[in-house]
Amino acid sequence: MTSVSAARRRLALSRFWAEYRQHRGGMIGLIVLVAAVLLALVAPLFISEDVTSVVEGVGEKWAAPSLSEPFGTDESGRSILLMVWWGSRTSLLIGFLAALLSIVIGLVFGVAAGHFRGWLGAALMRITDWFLVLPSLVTALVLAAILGGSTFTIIMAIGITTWPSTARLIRAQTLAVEARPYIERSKALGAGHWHITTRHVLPNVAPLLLASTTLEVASAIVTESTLAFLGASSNKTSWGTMLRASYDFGAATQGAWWYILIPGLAILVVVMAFTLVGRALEAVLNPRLRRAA
Amino acid sequence: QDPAAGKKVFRVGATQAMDSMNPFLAVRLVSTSIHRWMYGYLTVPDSKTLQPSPDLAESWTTSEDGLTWTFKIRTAKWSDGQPVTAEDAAWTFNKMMTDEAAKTANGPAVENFESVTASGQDLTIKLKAPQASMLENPVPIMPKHAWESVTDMANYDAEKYPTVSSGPYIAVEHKKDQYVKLQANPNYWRGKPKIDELQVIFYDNPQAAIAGLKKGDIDLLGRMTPQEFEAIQNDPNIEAWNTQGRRAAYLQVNHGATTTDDKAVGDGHPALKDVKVRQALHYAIDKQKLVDEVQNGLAKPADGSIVPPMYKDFFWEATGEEKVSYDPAKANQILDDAGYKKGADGIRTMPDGDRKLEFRFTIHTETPIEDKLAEYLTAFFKEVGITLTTVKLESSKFTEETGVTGNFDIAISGWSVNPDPEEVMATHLCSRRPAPGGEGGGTESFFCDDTFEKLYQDQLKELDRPKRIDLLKQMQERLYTQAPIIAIYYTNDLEGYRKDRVTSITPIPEDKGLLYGGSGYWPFYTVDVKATAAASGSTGGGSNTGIIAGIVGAVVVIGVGAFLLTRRRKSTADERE
Amino acid sequence: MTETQTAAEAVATTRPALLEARDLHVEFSSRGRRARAVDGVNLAIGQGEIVALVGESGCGKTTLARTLLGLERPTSGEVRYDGDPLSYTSKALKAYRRQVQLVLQDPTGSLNPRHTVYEAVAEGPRIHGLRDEQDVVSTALSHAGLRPPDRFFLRYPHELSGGQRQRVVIAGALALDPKVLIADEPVASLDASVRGEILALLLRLRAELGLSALVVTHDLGLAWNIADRVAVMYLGRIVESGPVEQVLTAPRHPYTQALMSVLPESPERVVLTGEPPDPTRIPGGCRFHARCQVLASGKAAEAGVDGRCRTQLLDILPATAEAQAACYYAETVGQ
Amino acid sequence: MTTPLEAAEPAAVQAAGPGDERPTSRGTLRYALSKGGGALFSIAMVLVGTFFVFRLLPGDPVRNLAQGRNMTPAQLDLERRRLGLDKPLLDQFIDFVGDTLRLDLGTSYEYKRPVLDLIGERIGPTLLLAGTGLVIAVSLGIWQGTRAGWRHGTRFDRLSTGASLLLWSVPTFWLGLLLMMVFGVGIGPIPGIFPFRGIESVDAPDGFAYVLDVASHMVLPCLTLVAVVYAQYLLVMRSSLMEEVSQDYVTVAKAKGLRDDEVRRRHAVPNALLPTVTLVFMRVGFVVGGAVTVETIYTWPGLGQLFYEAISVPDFTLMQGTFLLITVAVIVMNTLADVVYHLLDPRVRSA
Amino acid sequence: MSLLELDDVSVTYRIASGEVPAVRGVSLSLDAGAALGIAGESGSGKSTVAMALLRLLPRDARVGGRILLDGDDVLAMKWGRLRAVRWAEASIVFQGAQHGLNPVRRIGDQIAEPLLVHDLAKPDAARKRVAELLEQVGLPAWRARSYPHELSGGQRQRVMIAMALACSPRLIIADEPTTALDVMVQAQVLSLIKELVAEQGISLIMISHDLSVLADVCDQLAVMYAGRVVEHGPSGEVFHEARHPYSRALAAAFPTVGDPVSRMAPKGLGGDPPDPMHLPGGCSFHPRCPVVLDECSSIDVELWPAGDGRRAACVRVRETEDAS
Ligand SMILES: Nc1ncnc2c1ncn2[C@@H]1O[C@H](COP(=O)(O)OP(=O)(O)OP(=O)(O)O)[C@@H](O)[C@H]1O
Ligand SMILES: Nc1ncnc2c1ncn2[C@@H]1O[C@H](COP(=O)(O)OP(=O)(O)OP(=O)(O)O)[C@@H](O)[C@H]1O
Ligand SMILES: [Mg+2]
Ligand SMILES: [Mg+2]
Repeated sequence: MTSVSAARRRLALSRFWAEYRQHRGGMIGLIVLVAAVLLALVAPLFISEDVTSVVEGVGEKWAAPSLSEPFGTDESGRSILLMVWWGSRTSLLIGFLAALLSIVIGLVFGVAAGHFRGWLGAALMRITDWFLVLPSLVTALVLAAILGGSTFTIIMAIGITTWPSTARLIRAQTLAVEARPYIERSKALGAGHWHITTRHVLPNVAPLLLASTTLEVASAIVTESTLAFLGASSNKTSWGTMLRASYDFGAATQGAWWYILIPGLAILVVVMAFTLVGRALEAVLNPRLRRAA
Repeated sequence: QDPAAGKKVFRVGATQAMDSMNPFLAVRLVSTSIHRWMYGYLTVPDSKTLQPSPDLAESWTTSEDGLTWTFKIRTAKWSDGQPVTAEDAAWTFNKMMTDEAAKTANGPAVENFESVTASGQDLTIKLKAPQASMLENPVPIMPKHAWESVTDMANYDAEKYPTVSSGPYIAVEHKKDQYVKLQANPNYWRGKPKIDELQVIFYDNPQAAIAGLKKGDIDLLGRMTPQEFEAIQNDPNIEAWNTQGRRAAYLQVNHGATTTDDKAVGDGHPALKDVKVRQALHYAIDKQKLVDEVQNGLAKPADGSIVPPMYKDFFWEATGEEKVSYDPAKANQILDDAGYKKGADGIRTMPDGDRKLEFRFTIHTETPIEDKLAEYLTAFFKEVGITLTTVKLESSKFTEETGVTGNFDIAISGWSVNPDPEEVMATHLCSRRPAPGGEGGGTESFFCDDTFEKLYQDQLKELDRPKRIDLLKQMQERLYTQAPIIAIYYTNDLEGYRKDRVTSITPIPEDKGLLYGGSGYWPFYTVDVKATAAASGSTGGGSNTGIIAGIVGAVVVIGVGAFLLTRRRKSTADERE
Repeated sequence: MTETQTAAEAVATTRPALLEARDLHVEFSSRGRRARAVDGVNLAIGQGEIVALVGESGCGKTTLARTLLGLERPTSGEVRYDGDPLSYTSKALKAYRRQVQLVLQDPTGSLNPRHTVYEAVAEGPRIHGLRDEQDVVSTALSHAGLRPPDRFFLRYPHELSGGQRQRVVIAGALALDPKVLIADEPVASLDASVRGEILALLLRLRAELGLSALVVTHDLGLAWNIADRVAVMYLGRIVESGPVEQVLTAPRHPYTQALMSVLPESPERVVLTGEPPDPTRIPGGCRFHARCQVLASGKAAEAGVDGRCRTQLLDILPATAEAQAACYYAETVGQ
Repeated sequence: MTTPLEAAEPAAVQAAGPGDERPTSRGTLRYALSKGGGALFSIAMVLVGTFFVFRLLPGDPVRNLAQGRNMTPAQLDLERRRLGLDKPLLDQFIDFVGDTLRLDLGTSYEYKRPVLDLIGERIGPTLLLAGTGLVIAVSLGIWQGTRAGWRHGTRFDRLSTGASLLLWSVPTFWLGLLLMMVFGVGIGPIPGIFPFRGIESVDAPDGFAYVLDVASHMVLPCLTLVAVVYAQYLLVMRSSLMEEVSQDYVTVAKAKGLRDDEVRRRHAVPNALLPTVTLVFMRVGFVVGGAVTVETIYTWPGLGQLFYEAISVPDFTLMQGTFLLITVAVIVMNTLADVVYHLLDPRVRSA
Repeated sequence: MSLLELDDVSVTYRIASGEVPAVRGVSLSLDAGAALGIAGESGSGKSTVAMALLRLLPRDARVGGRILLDGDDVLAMKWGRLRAVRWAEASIVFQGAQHGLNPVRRIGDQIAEPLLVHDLAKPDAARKRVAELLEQVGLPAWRARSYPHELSGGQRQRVMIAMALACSPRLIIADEPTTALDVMVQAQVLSLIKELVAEQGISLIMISHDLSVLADVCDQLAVMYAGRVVEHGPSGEVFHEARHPYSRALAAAFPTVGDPVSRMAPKGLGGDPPDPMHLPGGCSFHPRCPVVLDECSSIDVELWPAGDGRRAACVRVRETEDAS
């Protein structure tokens, strides 16, 4: 019977896929996203951290894009192409981890706030609301400034400032699920909190969570770059720190447009891809939106 | 209608804004510079030799024991017409000696003062101990009559215009974080400057400042990084000004940090206590490469110590045997001989144990150049079997760890040296080490060396300049050989100004000297610029672009309106379900 | 109360009450006011008995049903099962819920759209850790009329018709082998054509498994279709109860009479006026007096009970099987 | 860009706000009071949070204050006493709260001036920039969102949604830099006509010309801010309107014989606007974030720049003061938005 | 001539996974002042027919056939004309009163809106008319200032009816006006509708799945199954002696209280409702039909005459009629 249910699951998946495929933006985004993640993953097979090392940078400084150096070089003669490639690892890593953190906190708070009525839920909601109104970039900046700008703190700062919106989303969804009669039925069958949250609520919020995660990753990547640009990050090479460097070393006044444009475009393309995928997922998975669309 | 028409206006860009117009409080470089242009000091560095020369103090005498100094204050006028007297100077110093808040900016300058008195134009300063650098006093003399009434110095912002000044310029307007406008002081004792107005315009964003210079929004910009300098180097309208600078960059090595009671503090690597290791490190650094790659060639590799070559008198350079030049083989040799054996992984270990030679290199956050430096040093040290990992600290933390708690191995450091090197030398005295309670004294190296101490004490008392110079050079030599610090290069002073606007400007020192980055007001006193033509040039640009922007705005509004109208009409026409 | 007892009634009275509500009160605070949703109810369901609970919207039917299931805690009074008062520790509740099961109005909503039929039916056995899950599920499904059961195992709710879904819900309840089924408007959201099928199923379950049931509804036709006894509820209280034949053919309480009269086939229509009942504002006297057509027409005054109707609180009806009505007028005129 | 999620999230979920279980259950005054109480609680939490977070600071506050200058132990002690740092933590906290309530936000390490004064000087330009930006962004976003949502799937919809998604994905600072390069400095044939430093020229003229001067300085920063912010308003309005369009009352309105644009103007848009506008104001925090970046790039003498300076020095009292102010302002705005929404929407307003 | 005539009307929804033939060739007519009831289970296409009458279907619905309102083809009308027809000549009371009212506008304004839109009254007059209308549906005039959420479900449904009456239309389409309402309220609304139709001579199309309700209010009944009308005739006859097995099942679903036949004997119809995308061949009812014949799975049924003014789509009907 398990094989049959696996087949059912496959069928559901293929149905989902068929619907997802209708979203052109989502497909484009997915292709870009998969390509970006794959490239980041395989980068160590082709290049190493050395591409970001100024000591190894042997090329001409400030070289404009050419055949040999398609994206030009930076102030130390390092290849922008290779740096963007290597930097994608940091940017994506921070994006994913920060989103993960945000999602995990958001999920726990959201589900708990939605599931437990009474003072516990109300208190959790208050906390969420409180975090929600905090201006996130400003708070992240303060946190990064106070805790220092290591990769870990940047992830923390982004995660801590972005989870409330996830929590609200999850809570709204949890409330919606818990208002469904099958929860009542489940209770009448003798189910406890754990059974209800894990068997009914979680599977129901999971798809939304997926959509929300992709959007979170996108926003985390942008936030990381902004923090790096505002000098709150002392990370290894990421797209944000590259832009910061282009700014520090005066790429604009040097006329080195490629140094500003390429990492920025990398952010733009990847973030856009995540956003498109997230929106497409949401459109497919969120019946409310599906009805409207 | 253009208020600037026909006037000679000189606009200086600054990438820092004024922290305070009150000289007792202001510490930022831009503020002290502007105060230099506004107020008289006892002395001013000579425009040719940089030796102290008369400013408000016309002449001075010293008692035998070097403890009593008498300055004769020049007959001059404050910009409001009141005479400048010794009373003003005495008030200024006494204020600083009695009011904690007034010490904020230049407290140490009066630390050694016993008493300051005035009679007529004579100012008498009694010292607690001899002090050869007495003539380098960094305190602007403030007008007693205008400042006497200030009671709460800590919260006085001195935003009263025009200011009462005795220097070449009077501040007439200050828009916070935007600009300061200074006007030529007609009462200045050397005579009114050639220009009418001096504007200091602040940029948060150095790139914007460079763009402003290129565009002609400002006429001069100093303190550029090598990369910024490269950006203006080939601009036909800009004179790129590249001279030897005041700054020495060096590595601070934790050779066993101690407090003033000689107790060890911090967690420095034990290997660094060995002068051999420090010397080996010195041999392992390719300073020329650092200059080329990190400073884009716009610096001079350091073969001396902390006094840069710009100060010809005081500059000391190692020669012969003593000179350490890049030689990794020799570095390896020294380490091998001293018993630091390489392990299987190529990393050396301590002779008497298995602790590896793995050092931390502490730099500041947000200083891209230091990042680069760190990468090169890591590569250099790897050659001699030493691992270096970079630690980035935010500035106050940095100061604490490298100056008080001693939690570092090697740290980046640097000092902009004044014409008299006494202060920078003092940063390596025993007494500057942190007190046992953890209070810092401002040491730059935790150095505590008897020879060095003695030389310092001697030079304090030595009022004969050539002899004193010799003593100071010996101190530099000591620092060089003991290597508590390792000087790596002297950065050039990089500036640029608009050739098409500035007709003449004299650097300080006059021979290949500095402009904005220099000491004293000389370049800004001597500068001459073309008069602004009516409604032209970039000064008028504001209103021009204003009109353009206004027109653009109107067009946009009309466009949007028209678009909306047509849409409305269309939507009524093709109405659907 | 001199009528002869029907067969069913005779059985009912001799049977001991399996599930019983004793002087049950349930209150909510809503808009800062107290809503007495259930305001003193005595109700007993005997072994193998089907009781219909009818009344208009908001009168507290669902609340009563939920309280009987232990999903809501009474403010006062108690629920007794098999003679013992219900304990609200989570362990006791869990055990209790093997005995008493719930079927809701909306079968579509009662099934998690992500669970297959098998999972939906197996949920109860899994929670209670029953063995031979698959057997249990198969049996429950066939009892609920979904045969052969394994054909339905892997279907998702959206692949079933409304009637089939309600059968799955019922099967889910049966899987725990309960003694009592509480069905809250079990057919209200179903199509008219499948309604009869589900009701027939309930009757069959009683016959085959000896199941007792409380069916909550506002449809008197339904009560007529399947119930042994009917209880009419108004504003948190049961105002009339008794064997279906007796109550529905000769209603004694004016409220029951009004409910009967709005059935399409009834000759004369009594449409009650006035505000719909509000449990935060329960009037004094007889709680129905403000809308009572008997009082309004002056018949109560003729019988001389109008004063009592307006001011004097009525006693709570006891949980007996005989026909009874909480009405001064009915008392007076009926005797 | 901070949280792209918001716009994608159905507006109604958000708009219902906290306590959305039974929104109809309280009177407006009660609601406002409870909201106000909630805001006070939030502000109290901000105070507590700020106090403790800023106690996590690396290093010794007095030494930070000295900024590496040479101070004798006696001086340091004196300073410590002056700042009350020798007292126990609880007393310090009480002092901190008391001072803050008296609007004494301390003295800036860097400027040696009361933080409140510094903030006072900077608040005007920020209000000007953020206010103008917000007005433009909101009107643009709502207008385009309406058009796109009403006729979703059309080319206008695809274009504007695409453009807004693109702008949404752009890091603010990067856009600012590009705009500065292109329209400030000038690139190729494009002349750099717009000033990109500060709020006014150094030799600003008087009168109307001054207004024009400031306006011209506002063009680039405003453009940057608007470009990044308006996208989310567009998306929110779009989805909110799409939600309304599928409601039955819209069909009823059509059945009543209303013209298409009457249905839109009279029914759909006002209903969609309510949650959207509230959401817009609930998201002021986002605008504030944008303002920090934009002000930094364009040397705009506002709060954002002050905050950035405080961070980069770092000047912790200034940072703490600006952070407190910004946060409290955002909380107050949120609460106002909540209450105004409550007033405007009869659904949640109690009879 | 009849007021409304539906001639072979069909509606197909296009959705991602294909086409849904929701209505398949419905022909009906309604005389002025008459009341027609449409019954049928969920998904049988009742609402779709109602919406098609005023061309209110969403864009992805394709409508075929002719809908003549006073001889004018609604499907071919110009927009201006259609707008004039909407509400002024035919108005709709929708299924679910909760959502048919704009939640943020006062109900008075909403009732007056069609008057103003169709230029039937100046604002002052409109206000008076609103008061009148509210009175007519049994609500106090001051209720005009209320918002929808301040009213109960029954009151909202009354407002919807008042709104439908605003322009004194000749036809009112009431789509399940009483489902989701309480028994008591249901009775109130039904008697209101009955009264209005009788007094003002308005034609009525009423949709419900409860045959007994329709039989009570309407003169004529049409029973729909899977997008088709399967039985049509005078209401009393259809309800009491339905010719089509489906109609019979529908009628039996609601027992008469007191009728000993139905006591402890609920009646129902087995099988599943049809999926409009995969309709069975032949008579679409044959898989559930209790009296199915072999030919039913292949034969094309249509509405055959079934006695006096009656039609039914059942082979057995044709056979008995043929026989007689
Ligand atoms: N959780 C709750 N909080 C506050 N009030 C409640 C709650 N649940 C029910 N009520 C109120 O109690 C009263 C009885 O509600 P209940 O749901 O039991 O009625 P009902 O008879 O089942 O009505 P319906 O036929 O509409 O289902 C109602 O007025 C309702 O508003
Ligand atoms: N917008 C739509 N898009 C696609 N299919 C639709 C749409 N609206 C209705 N349908 C389908 O058309 C068929 C008829 O629907 P309709 O709403 O007319 O049924 P109904 O008889 O009114 O049912 P109910 O009693 O549930 O209101 C159904 O199968 C339904 O799924
Ligand atoms: Mg209920
Ligand atoms: Mg319908």
